[in-house]
Amino acid sequence: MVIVGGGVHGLATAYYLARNHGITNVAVLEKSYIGSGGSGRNTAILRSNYLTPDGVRFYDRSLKLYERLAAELNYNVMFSRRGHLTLAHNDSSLRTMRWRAEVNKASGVDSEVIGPADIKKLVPFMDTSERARYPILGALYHPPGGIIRHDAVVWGYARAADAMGVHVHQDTELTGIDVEQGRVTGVRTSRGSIATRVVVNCTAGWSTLVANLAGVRLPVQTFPLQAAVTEPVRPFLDTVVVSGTLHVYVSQTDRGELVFGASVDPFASYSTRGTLEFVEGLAGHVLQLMPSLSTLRLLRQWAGLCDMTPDFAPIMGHTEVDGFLVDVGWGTYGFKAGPVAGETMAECVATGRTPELISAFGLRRFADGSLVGEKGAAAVGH
Amino acid sequence: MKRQTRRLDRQPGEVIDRGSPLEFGWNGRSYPAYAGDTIASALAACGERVFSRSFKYHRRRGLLTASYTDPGCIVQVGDEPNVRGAHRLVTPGMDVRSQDTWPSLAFDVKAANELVGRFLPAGFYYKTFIRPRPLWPTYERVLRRFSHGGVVSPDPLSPELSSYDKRQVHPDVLVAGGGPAGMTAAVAAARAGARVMLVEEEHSLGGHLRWGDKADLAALHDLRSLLAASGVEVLTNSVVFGRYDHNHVAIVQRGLPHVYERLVKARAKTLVVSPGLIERPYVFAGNDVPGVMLSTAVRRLINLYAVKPGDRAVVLTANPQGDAAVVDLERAGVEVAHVVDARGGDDLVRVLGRGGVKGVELVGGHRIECDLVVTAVGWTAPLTLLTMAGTVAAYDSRAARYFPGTATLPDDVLPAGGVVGDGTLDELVAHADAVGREAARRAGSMSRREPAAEIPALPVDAHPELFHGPTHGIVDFSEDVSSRDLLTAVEEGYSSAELAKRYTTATMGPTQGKLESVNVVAIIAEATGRTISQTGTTTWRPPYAPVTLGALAGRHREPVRYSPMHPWHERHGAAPLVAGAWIRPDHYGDPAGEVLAVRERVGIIDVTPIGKLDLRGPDVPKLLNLLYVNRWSKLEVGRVRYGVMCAEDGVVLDDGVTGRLGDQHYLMSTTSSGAASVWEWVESWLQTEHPGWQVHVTPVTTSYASINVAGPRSRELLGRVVAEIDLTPQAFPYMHVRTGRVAGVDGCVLWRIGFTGELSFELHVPASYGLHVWETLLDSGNDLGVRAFGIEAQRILRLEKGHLIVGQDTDGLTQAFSAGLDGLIRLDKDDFVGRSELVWQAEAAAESRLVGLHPNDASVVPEEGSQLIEAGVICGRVTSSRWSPTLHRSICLAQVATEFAEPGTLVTVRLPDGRSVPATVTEHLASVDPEGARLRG
Amino acid sequence: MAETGVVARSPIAPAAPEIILAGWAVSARRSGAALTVTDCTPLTKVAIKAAPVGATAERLEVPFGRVSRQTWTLGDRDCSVMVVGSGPGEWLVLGPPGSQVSLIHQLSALAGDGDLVAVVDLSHGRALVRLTGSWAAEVLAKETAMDLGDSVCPDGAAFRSAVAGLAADVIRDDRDGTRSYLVGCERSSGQYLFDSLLESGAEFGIEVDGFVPPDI
Amino acid sequence: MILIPCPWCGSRDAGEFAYGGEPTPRPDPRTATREQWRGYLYLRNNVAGWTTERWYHRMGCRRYLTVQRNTVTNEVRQP
Ligand SMILES: Cc1cc2nc3c(=O)[nH]c(=O)nc-3n(C[C@H](O)[C@H](O)[C@H](O)COP(=O)(O)OP(=O)(O)OC[C@H]3O[C@@H](n4cnc5c(N)ncnc54)[C@H](O)[C@@H]3O)c2cc1C
Ligand SMILES: NC(=O)c1ccc[n+]([C@@H]2O[C@H](COP(=O)([O-])OP(=O)(O)OC[C@H]3O[C@@H](n4cnc5c(N)ncnc54)[C@H](O)[C@@H]3O)[C@@H](O)[C@H]2O)c1
Ligand SMILES: Cc1cc2nc3c(=O)[nH]c(=O)nc-3n(C[C@H](O)[C@H](O)[C@H](O)COP(=O)(O)O)c2cc1C
Ligand SMILES: [Zn+2]
Repeated sequence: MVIVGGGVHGLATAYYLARNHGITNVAVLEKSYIGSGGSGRNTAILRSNYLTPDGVRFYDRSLKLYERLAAELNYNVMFSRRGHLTLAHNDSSLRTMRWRAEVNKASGVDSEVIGPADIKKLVPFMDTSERARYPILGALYHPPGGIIRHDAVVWGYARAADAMGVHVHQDTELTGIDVEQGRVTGVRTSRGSIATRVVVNCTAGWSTLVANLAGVRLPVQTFPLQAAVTEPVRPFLDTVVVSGTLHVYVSQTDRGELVFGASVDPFASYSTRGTLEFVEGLAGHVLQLMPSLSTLRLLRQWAGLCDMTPDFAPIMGHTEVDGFLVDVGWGTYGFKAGPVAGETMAECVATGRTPELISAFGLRRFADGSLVGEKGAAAVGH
Repeated sequence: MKRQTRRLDRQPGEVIDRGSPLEFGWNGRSYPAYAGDTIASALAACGERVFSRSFKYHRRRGLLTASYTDPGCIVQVGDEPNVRGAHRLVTPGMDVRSQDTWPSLAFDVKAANELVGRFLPAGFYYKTFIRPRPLWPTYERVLRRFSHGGVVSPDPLSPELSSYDKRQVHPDVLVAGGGPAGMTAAVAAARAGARVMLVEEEHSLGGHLRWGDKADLAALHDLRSLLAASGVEVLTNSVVFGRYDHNHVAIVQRGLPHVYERLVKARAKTLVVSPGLIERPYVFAGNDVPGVMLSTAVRRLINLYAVKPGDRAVVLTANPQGDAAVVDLERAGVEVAHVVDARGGDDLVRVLGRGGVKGVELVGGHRIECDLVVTAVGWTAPLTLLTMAGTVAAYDSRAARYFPGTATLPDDVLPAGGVVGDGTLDELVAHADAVGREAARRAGSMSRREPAAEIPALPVDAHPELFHGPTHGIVDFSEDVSSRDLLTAVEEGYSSAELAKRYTTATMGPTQGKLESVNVVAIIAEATGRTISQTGTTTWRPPYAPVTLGALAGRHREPVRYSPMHPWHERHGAAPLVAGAWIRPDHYGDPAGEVLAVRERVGIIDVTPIGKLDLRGPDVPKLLNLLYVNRWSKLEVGRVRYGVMCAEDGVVLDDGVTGRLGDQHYLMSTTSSGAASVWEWVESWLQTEHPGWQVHVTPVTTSYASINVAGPRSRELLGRVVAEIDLTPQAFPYMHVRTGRVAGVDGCVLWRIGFTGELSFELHVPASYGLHVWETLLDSGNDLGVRAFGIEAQRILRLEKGHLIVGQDTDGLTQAFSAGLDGLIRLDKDDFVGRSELVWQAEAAAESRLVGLHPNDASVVPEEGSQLIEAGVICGRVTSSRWSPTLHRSICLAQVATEFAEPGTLVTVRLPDGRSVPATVTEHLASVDPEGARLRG
Repeated sequence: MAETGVVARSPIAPAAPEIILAGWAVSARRSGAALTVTDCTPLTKVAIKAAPVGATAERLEVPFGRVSRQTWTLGDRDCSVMVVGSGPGEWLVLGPPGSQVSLIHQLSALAGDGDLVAVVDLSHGRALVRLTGSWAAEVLAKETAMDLGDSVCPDGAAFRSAVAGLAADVIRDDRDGTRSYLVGCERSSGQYLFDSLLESGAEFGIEVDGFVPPDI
Repeated sequence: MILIPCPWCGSRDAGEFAYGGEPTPRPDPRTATREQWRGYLYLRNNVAGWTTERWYHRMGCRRYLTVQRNTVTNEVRQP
């Protein structure tokens, strides 16, 4: 079978197909280098404090898989459990934080709403004063959240899959999908054709282009999401901090640089060039949270492509074309889902059945009008 | 105090001002300097050679390039971390410290890392600390202590360090780089009539001419005079850090009197990119030992700063620049012990010495004692701005460097100078002159008939491909990545440039490839048996030079909005509530008292942020019918009606009342947060779906101060300030609108509505008189017990009344039936926005509903967001909850699964502290006056 | 209620000393600085909407993006009035304080036949600030991305764009050959706009100059 | 910041506009099937290349306008 996309989703799917189901006759096609998509560009935040019980269960499973991934792959993916703070600057986001905390607790996930004094203890640089333009009223604190070495995850899965016999083809672009009588029969690539009855689309920002090759339309729009790092400074920020109102999130890596992210660009595009207004807005917002960082220098900015769905939830499983499966719609939040998506997609491919854990995420839900409820917390992100 | 033992006699091109001596601090000791010195030149003049410790191994580092990109002299200046010591000018009293060295620069305990250096190869961390698993967090904590860089402090910065601003400019031609090429292009463009801005990163113009010979200095003098007469706006100590789409060019300007740094954003018609070339270090053993410098570094030190860089030098040269360095060194009195001419195949093997150069070993084992090793092995073209504009870097093996592939550049970007070729100064100037004229022509500032300037091709000199010697050395100085690390990466399969970069972190440090990227690619190419072209490069990305968050942010300001009554609120101790851009009174100290005042007497609240749209035209009813779920065709003049808007997916978008003021004149109100979006919503339906409809929409939200007068005595109060309007229930019933004079102010709109559930009147007063009317109401109602109430009291009042708040009691997926709006929705209308989905929702029956909820224990107020849980499954949540001062009990609204929505159903609320409490679904959403007798009174 | 006590207030707090002129509380401060900022909110502002091309547009004679100074008879006085082409099919008429009733009357009469015209008094809905001095463009260049150069924005030009993050109407209206701009925004953000201009003008020595009616 | 050519105001910073995306024709609500309606709600072409889209000049003339933009290069042109 063929998996399109050498990001964490494609590679994890290949890995679990081999490991859990003994299926190794798998080709992963990657048009560039592995991790060149969102998987190599994301801010590597892991958490499971979602809003819907479906979401919480799903991401919690992923976090559990991540926690033991290094040992399993024999590759240190440097999962760093830092604690994750989502700030609330107004009472409506505080209400959503409470809502999330309670749903999390009901599912056994550690989350709690904390006040400004506790926030200040966790992040001494934070301006928790009332005179801030957007005063901090509280935060959702999620101790299990953290960051990971994203590239290491990609490489670890690729090495392990490769060791079990999976073929990872870099610099190989999928250019066509042959469908006969509603069924996949093969694919064409920039380096030749492959006969196959199963194609799994794991191409995130490019997923509609690949789906179009199979004649499948996806409710996905591609938006750039930008990120940036500063020069390194001595450690001062342990926690991952997210502010939905200010559209910014920040963490400090073990190397000492701050990694920043924000919300997607204001208009759809396939450009990863990055914009000036992004870094301007980002800096303004970071300084509202931590005013004494004015002299810190931004070192690099970049962008990745995000496959946004109408309900901020992924699309996973079978499509109307037999043998054409999708694992897309990961938007701005899919890195953390890599392991569980790989595990469930592998099961889906291997058994032909849709695992319970992803039953809410089927493509049919849009035509059926049963969207996933994560949109309720849409402002919160990543 | 230290002495300037290595300061040379006056040099012809020196930039220091010997008439202005000063002192500054280095690691707590006082050092002399001259104005014009950089931190690095001043320290070097006093004989200092070590300025920092390296990233991984904490090896001592000295000057390498003596320019902004120097990785060896990154220092802490006061509260500012990571200052480029070879660029920043010293100022009197400046407090400079080396970064990240403990206990001192000379004795750094972390240098122990160097001893275990062989244990820190590429990918070290990925391969270790895996088992036993729980150890990684411990190692990580240790590792983080070894991270690099300066320190930031949580304390507020000094005022000088915290003032930034922005400026937007519109030059016809923007020139990035003020060497001979840039200066010439700028002059040529200006002479052709263009508005020109020239930006130079260094503190003065001239590029490499500044540290050149007599002829260079003479040429520079001429260029400066031409420029001075040209009307070009020149920014020095400023760097172009990005060229974004549509020629939006970002510059950070420093050294200004009023602000620390300024972000200059240029919308350039054409951009000339003339950044010159950056000299490339050579990779061989010991190439990072203090005392190993590039030829441009020694030339800069001698010619610009009159600093003698060493006493005895060995020079490796492959080009005229290296030869010129030999001449400069000799003139400065440095003994040139040996010149290794790479053009003849000679090479250096290794540097001897650890903390400083003690000698070099040549091919064949021959050793020479020296304290300075100079290399001149070639150039890197800084292509960031050009690749941002779309060019693909093309490697030319004959010249041993990359060039911009000009075919891929857009018309509005033109390269000039060293990035595109070599040649004599005259050739360079002729080329840049043509580029400047062409840039002006393309900017449209020349007459249209002017033909395109013929841009002569610059010659490209042959240069040997020299990247590394016979030994391994440091490739990325800021990241401490060696050529051996790159080989390891390739061996382990990380063999593309992009993967090897990420695996080793080469090019990921503060120099971002400006010094090391060509060497990285060359070494990978060699290791993989590919050519450099086949290997490709890593991606150049902005910013070209690091830029402070302060400069990017500018002055931190975001629009705020105040109501006309704001001064009163402030005077009366209102607790501010930030609601989007609005700053509103949350309460005046006693929300429960404010509630009771409304229930028992009369209160007034400032509701100015409520969105208001003035709608005029014959087709307004069609518009209302389309946008609201209820029916609007028969609204009579003088009446108002409540309406709810849905999106096309049936999700509740906004609500409000709309009143008919005249035959073709309506006033629509929206939620406060929906004011802007509803206006756009209305315009979009009018402009894109129904352009033929005759409606004019004018937003008048802040034209009016809006005041809600609520409570059983509100009529009485209003009666005292209204003259011509008959307020009796018969003349002015519930859900009607009147216009007239209030407190002497004409043009007021009054509507009788009741969000609070009380008899109430909403006044919309021409905003300039808002404060007057507000104060008049309070004065006139003193004896009635009138009181101002805030948002919090209003929230309680509306909750008692069971009125929903869109976005709180509904969320991003709540369709209208789930919001309990059954009575309002008119599916029998032909069409309205969202109707189709609501038809289907009605057929399927809503999955959840909004209900009233009373905890059985009246004293428990479950926090908003608390979940309803039955048999371990979540079946709803509390959307609103408060203590009701009116009923002396807790009251809630909740979204619950339809099977639990029947009045009287007992549900379980899980409180945040883990307790479960029973609660009962109430008959109505309203807990107070469900029949509405009070508000109709 | 004693109606004499009715005073109109701008959203911009008047710099001391405060006096009442033409029914408005304004600043009595006078500045001779080379760069000044004045709260002109008391001016009457009436918006007209009509078809971008049509009888009304023809009668108003001012195209979008341009300003015309005219003398209109309001009540029994000849008054200086500024007609601004503020949008496609949208005009803003500025008149002396308190002239809205007659302005609305005149403008309604101007409506072309068959044209749906809306005349809306925005006097209290908009804040209006004047920035005068040779550095005025430099100050505005900190706040707006618009090209303020003479070729794009000469005297008598008007545009609507983002200024200090607000949607603002900008009118270039030089005074005796000195650069001057009128900047209008939603009333509620008036103080914010005023403060922004003061801050941005600080390096040029900006000062507050009080409003003197009927100054237009 | 890219520039959006407003037919009324000229080229302006994209930040002055609200992005409206690909316009999708509204099906006749009386006859549309669920499938069609939800296609209208959720499906876009998401082209990598030239596309036609709607923008609203929020900070300027307050007009909805149509622009062609290349979603890869961000070049824009009037339709
Ligand atoms: C800046 C940024 C920050 C983010 N932050 C976070 C975060 O903190 N936490 C989080 O959980 N998520 C985050 N995300 C989202 C996350 O990165 C993605 O959801 C995730 O990486 C998707 O992984 P993937 O494997 O599905 O896709 P990708 O990693 O994008 O891989 C898709 C691959 O498909 C390849 N491809 C495309 N078309 C073809 C073709 N025709 N033939 C062959 N190959 C093809 C591409 O080259 C690409 O490598 C962020 C994203 C970005 C851009
Ligand atoms: N660079 C040298 O040391 C050197 C030495 C001898 C001869 N040459 C020759 O001289 C010619 C180079 O002349 P030139 O005018 O092209 O280059 P230059 O090196 O003389 O001047 C380029 C200037 O651009 C500045 N600059 C670079 N990037 C910038 C940015 N993003 N923003 C602001 N300023 C920036 C640099 O500080 C430098 O002053 C070439 O032909 C080269 O072979 C160069
Ligand atoms: C979590 C994270 C941390 C990063 N840290 C750095 C860094 O310290 N230095 C650096 O140059 N780039 C850093 N990058 C950015 C990468 O160099 C690169 O820009 C990004 O992967 C996108 O690839 P591209 O720029 O090649 O398109 C980081 C990226 C991520 C995702
Ligand atoms: Zn416009």
